[in-house]
Amino acid sequence: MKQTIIAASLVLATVAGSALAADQFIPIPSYRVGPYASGGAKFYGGMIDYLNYVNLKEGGVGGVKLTYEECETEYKNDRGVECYERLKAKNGGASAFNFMSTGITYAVMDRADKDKIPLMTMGFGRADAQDGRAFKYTFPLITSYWSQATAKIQFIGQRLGGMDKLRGKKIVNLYHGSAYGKETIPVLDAMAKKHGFELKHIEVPAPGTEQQSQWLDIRRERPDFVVLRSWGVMTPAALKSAQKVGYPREQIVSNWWGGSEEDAIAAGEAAKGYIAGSFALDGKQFPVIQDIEKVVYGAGKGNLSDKGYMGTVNYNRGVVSGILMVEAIRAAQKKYGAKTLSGDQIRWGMENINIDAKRQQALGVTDMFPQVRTSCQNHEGSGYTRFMQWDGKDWKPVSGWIKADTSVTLPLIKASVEKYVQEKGITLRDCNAEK
Amino acid sequence: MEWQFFLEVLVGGLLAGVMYSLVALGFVLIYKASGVFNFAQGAMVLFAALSFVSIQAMGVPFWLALLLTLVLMVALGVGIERVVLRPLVNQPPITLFMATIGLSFFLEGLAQMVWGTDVHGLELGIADEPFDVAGVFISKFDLFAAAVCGTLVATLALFFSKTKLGRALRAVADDHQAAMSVGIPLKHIWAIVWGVAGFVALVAGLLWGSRLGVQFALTLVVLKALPVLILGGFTSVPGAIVGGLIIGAGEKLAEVYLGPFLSGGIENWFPYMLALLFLLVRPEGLFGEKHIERV
Amino acid sequence: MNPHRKIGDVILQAEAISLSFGGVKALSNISLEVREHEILSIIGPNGAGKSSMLNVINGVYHPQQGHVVYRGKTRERMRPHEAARQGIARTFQNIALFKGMSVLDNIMTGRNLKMRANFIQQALYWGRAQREEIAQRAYVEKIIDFLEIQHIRKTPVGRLPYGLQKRVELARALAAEPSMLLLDEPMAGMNVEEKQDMCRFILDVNDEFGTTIVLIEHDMGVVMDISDRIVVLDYGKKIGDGSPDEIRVNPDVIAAYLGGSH
Amino acid sequence: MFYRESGQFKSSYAADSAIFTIAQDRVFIAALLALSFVAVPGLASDYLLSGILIPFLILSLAALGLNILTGYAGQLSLGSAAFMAVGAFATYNFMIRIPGMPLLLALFLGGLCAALVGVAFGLPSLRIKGFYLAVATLAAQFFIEWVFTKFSWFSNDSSSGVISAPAMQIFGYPIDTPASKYLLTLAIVAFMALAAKNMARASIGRAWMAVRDMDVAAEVIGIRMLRTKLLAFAISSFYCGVAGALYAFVLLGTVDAQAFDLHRSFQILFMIIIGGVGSILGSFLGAAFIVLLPICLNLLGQVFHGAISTQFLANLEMMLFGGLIIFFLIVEPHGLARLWQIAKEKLRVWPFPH
Repeated sequence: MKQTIIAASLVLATVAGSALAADQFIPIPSYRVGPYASGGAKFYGGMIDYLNYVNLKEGGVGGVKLTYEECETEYKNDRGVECYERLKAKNGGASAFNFMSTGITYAVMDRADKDKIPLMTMGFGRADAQDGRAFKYTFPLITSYWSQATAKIQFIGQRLGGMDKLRGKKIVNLYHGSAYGKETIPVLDAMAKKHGFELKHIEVPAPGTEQQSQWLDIRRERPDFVVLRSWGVMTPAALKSAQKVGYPREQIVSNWWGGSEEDAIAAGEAAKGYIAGSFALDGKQFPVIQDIEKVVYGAGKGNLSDKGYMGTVNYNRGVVSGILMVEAIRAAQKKYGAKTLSGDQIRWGMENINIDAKRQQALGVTDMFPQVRTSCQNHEGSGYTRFMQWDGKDWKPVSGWIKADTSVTLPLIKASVEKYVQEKGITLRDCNAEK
Repeated sequence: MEWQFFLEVLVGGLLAGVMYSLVALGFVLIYKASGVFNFAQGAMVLFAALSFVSIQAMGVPFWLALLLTLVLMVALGVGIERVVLRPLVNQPPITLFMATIGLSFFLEGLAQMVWGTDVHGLELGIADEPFDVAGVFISKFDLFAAAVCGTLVATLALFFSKTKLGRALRAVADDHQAAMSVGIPLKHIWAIVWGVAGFVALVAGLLWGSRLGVQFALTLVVLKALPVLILGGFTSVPGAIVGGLIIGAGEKLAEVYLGPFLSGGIENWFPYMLALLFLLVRPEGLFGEKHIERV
Repeated sequence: MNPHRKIGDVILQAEAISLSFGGVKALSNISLEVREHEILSIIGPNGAGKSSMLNVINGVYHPQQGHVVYRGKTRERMRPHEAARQGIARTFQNIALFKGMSVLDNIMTGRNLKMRANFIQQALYWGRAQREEIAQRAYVEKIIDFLEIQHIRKTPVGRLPYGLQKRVELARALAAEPSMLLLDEPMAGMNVEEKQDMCRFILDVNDEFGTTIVLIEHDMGVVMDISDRIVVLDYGKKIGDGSPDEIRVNPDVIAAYLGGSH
Repeated sequence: MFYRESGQFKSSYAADSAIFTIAQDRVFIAALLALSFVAVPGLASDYLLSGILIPFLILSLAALGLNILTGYAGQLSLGSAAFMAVGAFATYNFMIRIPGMPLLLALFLGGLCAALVGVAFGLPSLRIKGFYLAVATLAAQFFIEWVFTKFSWFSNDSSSGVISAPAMQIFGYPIDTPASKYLLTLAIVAFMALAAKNMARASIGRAWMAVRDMDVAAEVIGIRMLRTKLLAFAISSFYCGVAGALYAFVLLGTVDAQAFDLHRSFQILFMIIIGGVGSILGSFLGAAFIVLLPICLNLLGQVFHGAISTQFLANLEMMLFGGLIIFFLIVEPHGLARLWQIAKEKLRVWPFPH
């Protein structure tokens, strides 16, 4: 055993030796094998491509080159923790982690607090973490699960022709039988109460390969809409089962984990008409994607194994993650200067991201994702979700950006934060004092 | 309406059960002939489905792709027998079981390295619109799957009873020593069994692949086959079929009628509990032979 | 010849035992008695039901009809470990040693009944557990000396030759300090020299510890030599019961043996 | 030449039945303990402590638990992770629901709860054997996972079912740095490993092995099947339960039922088969192999950073992992512990093998 540890540390040493000074290090805890590899490879491909793009195009951020190192998490919590520990202090210290996994994020939250390294949980993770006073180092950027859930109901309202039309309607929440799946139950309950629709929660046991009985139940209930909170193989299985019982896919609305090409492709014909939310649109029409293709792939430095994946939902999400990371570094550099910054300084940057319409224009991302403006208290910075429909080949937007119903989410966040603060025995930050 | 719904759940469950049987069948074939609990069956299902869609994506027509995949799967089965299991012959069952777990990692890595991690759709040309029989909806696809499974079992049964090779296989299953002593080359037989298991994996891969999409999660269908195995017995082909039907119908009915009292989502553990309770009454499984211990 | 002559009362009575497996009759209506301190042999052709009889006596099989009375107590559906607790030990026709363990550990399992320390004391190897372990080890060493297997003490039993395995199995049974010992073909597959050793051990056990012995054996010479009494089974039926001299002249036995083999 | 027992004579049965009968072994183990208790916490980096050593120790403990059940008592189980979950959730609830509950007591009680559940799911083992039993233990795996996901009482009604571990302290000394967490884990694991070794060489261990090797013969010499098997389930689950609680509290700092899914059960089974079924040392070697191998492969892959596509490397890692498992089984089906033993025997006679 000792020999193996020595061998491991030797390898560690050689890898660490390749780092250069005066860089900004961005850890990439990717997953390229296992059940979620298909999305993970594209997401992290997009993120790495954007970092390389910034390096190639501008020579880094403010002259500080961006470096990165990958670590395979396989979407497993223990591997994620190992990757966090491996990368956190490397090459001058990690800027911020984006694990793309709720489980891993939960597992490293305490560590990140202690190490003062921000965690990007763009679109996922703890919804109450948008309160930066309690969760100093966690950033559910753009949209949290709760925000998305309220957006889903608002979207259904739009489809019905107004929120008042929801009254008396019936909606089924079909959720993955896991911590992730249960996360939105309280928000949906609150929305049901507010808008007077009937809500029924039906659980699909994980992993969700078998949903016959749930869909037979749905057919018997005859709901006006099915709100899908799915994950991995559960999405295509749901669509196939819906087809089997003759439930129209146009009335199924999923969150963004069920809204990538692979989710829909796997269901084949059965996916046509199906609707999913997203915080980043797909497609190659955005100038930033086209420029990455020209600059990064032109130089032969693209990360994707197949360039054809550019513009897929997951790839674009990865690019967005890269953009937010770089914008946070930019903001932090404005305050602390153009040098290698610490995790805590990046945290400040992440609390001061400001991507307004003008900045979106400059970045070439207009309409690709909503405007983002974070603060010490607001770690979400947006709360907008957009809905897309699968036409059999591509996702087509079928709504504008819908803002979260904060009248529902904020009280829930407040209650949850209070409980967290009490359990952990911490005090809230005073954001006014920090300004 | 209520009895219609009951029938729908029942029929749906039975047909889902057939799909479970299909996976369980692969286990039974190998266990029967060589006493190996082949955990890599799930990986083989993934490998088969992924190979098929990837070959098809190259523009190869359906039947040719099917044939090529079949050749590939049989070659894979034979190769596994030669490289992995032959050196481990005479090892305790748990070691062989472990080797097949190692094998499943290897195959999962290999499949994704060669064919990529992409999720593929797989259409077998059966539009899965429901079929209305006196108000009871029956899935066309599931009927088709049941027909395929029935044909497969019938073919295997014919193969086992009518061909010389099949009879040799049965002899091996009954008694390795006896089979050897009458001059049946055991190694060839095992290679053939693994080849046949590869073929069964292909059929299961195609049907499950078109149900869930061809993706890594296909390996998870194994979990649905295991309770079928304990219920039906590791060595019985009819056991795998009847076990599948009982498990399929049982879990659906339980989810719909028992689930609400237990707040739902019981489908994961219910089949295992059902099988467990059954085993307590009949430890040798549905069609297993009663084992008398002689001392 | 057998110098030890203190045969006592009947301690075990099997009364009208019938046993069958799925329609195949293994034993039909068999009664026999075992007396304290005697050496009783059960003989008969293969498939006569000899092993089944031993299995009935120590509770491995439960007869469909009839019952066993041991030291005045009638028992119904007794488990083998209860028989062990009452002082009945045995060896098996096909060696039933614990293959993954050493000779010493195998014999030590025979002492398990004598150990009283609970698992927590054992986990801490503390107090009673430690004292017991050492005390029982001392007893086991006596048996090891008695059976002359000192040199293989730490060897895994799987590596031993057949004859030695049989001897270790006897050692394990003896370690339990049984008052009745059931031996199922203890000399099968042995050469003459090994058989002589084994005979000597059996007689010594009977002599020194006064252990009652019920023996199944095919070697007629051995059986006639060491037995006090002999019971003959054929096709699950008892066809003879008496002293070696009586059995030698029993016409049914002669018919069964001579008719069977010639 | 250095590893010899010549000249070392045992003069009592106590000395002969000691755990380490050879002086060099005793020196080696003392040095290893000194190294791990004194040198490692001072010298090792945070990464080595919390990224490698703590998970290694915790999983070793779980492997030890499964080895008691599968390796010693011969009952194949695929539900170890479920018993880990019981330990984790029970410890959590003892901690938050009973004010002032000492950490070690909570861990112990958590293990006890796991033991009770283990006994309940061990009952079928009296009738079912081998792979049938293994698949039946999956019932425990799925049922327990479902209970913890479904009933939010266990996770203190947290909306997501994820619980965050409260701060830990022992006798007023806070356990919050990697070094202190490591020492806590090490102390518990070392103590429990010693206890396991003691049980394995005492009458209970012999009873387990007897049941494993030949159950009929075991019963005939007076071993009570019910008691012996259920005790194996109880103690094994206790070990798994404590390991689960440590996993949740020390390693992750949070628990959700998914951390203890079927994959974890399999992972632990791999450990004992690779390390050595029925060997205390094997549990550690197996855990080291399974924890370190993917990390080493991943790190080795980094050397080729940029040269080969990461996608390719990641899949190659998986193939190598599977391939190495098969390779080891073919080379030494009895696990790393046996290899170690063979090496030691060779070393005894080295350099004069005749």
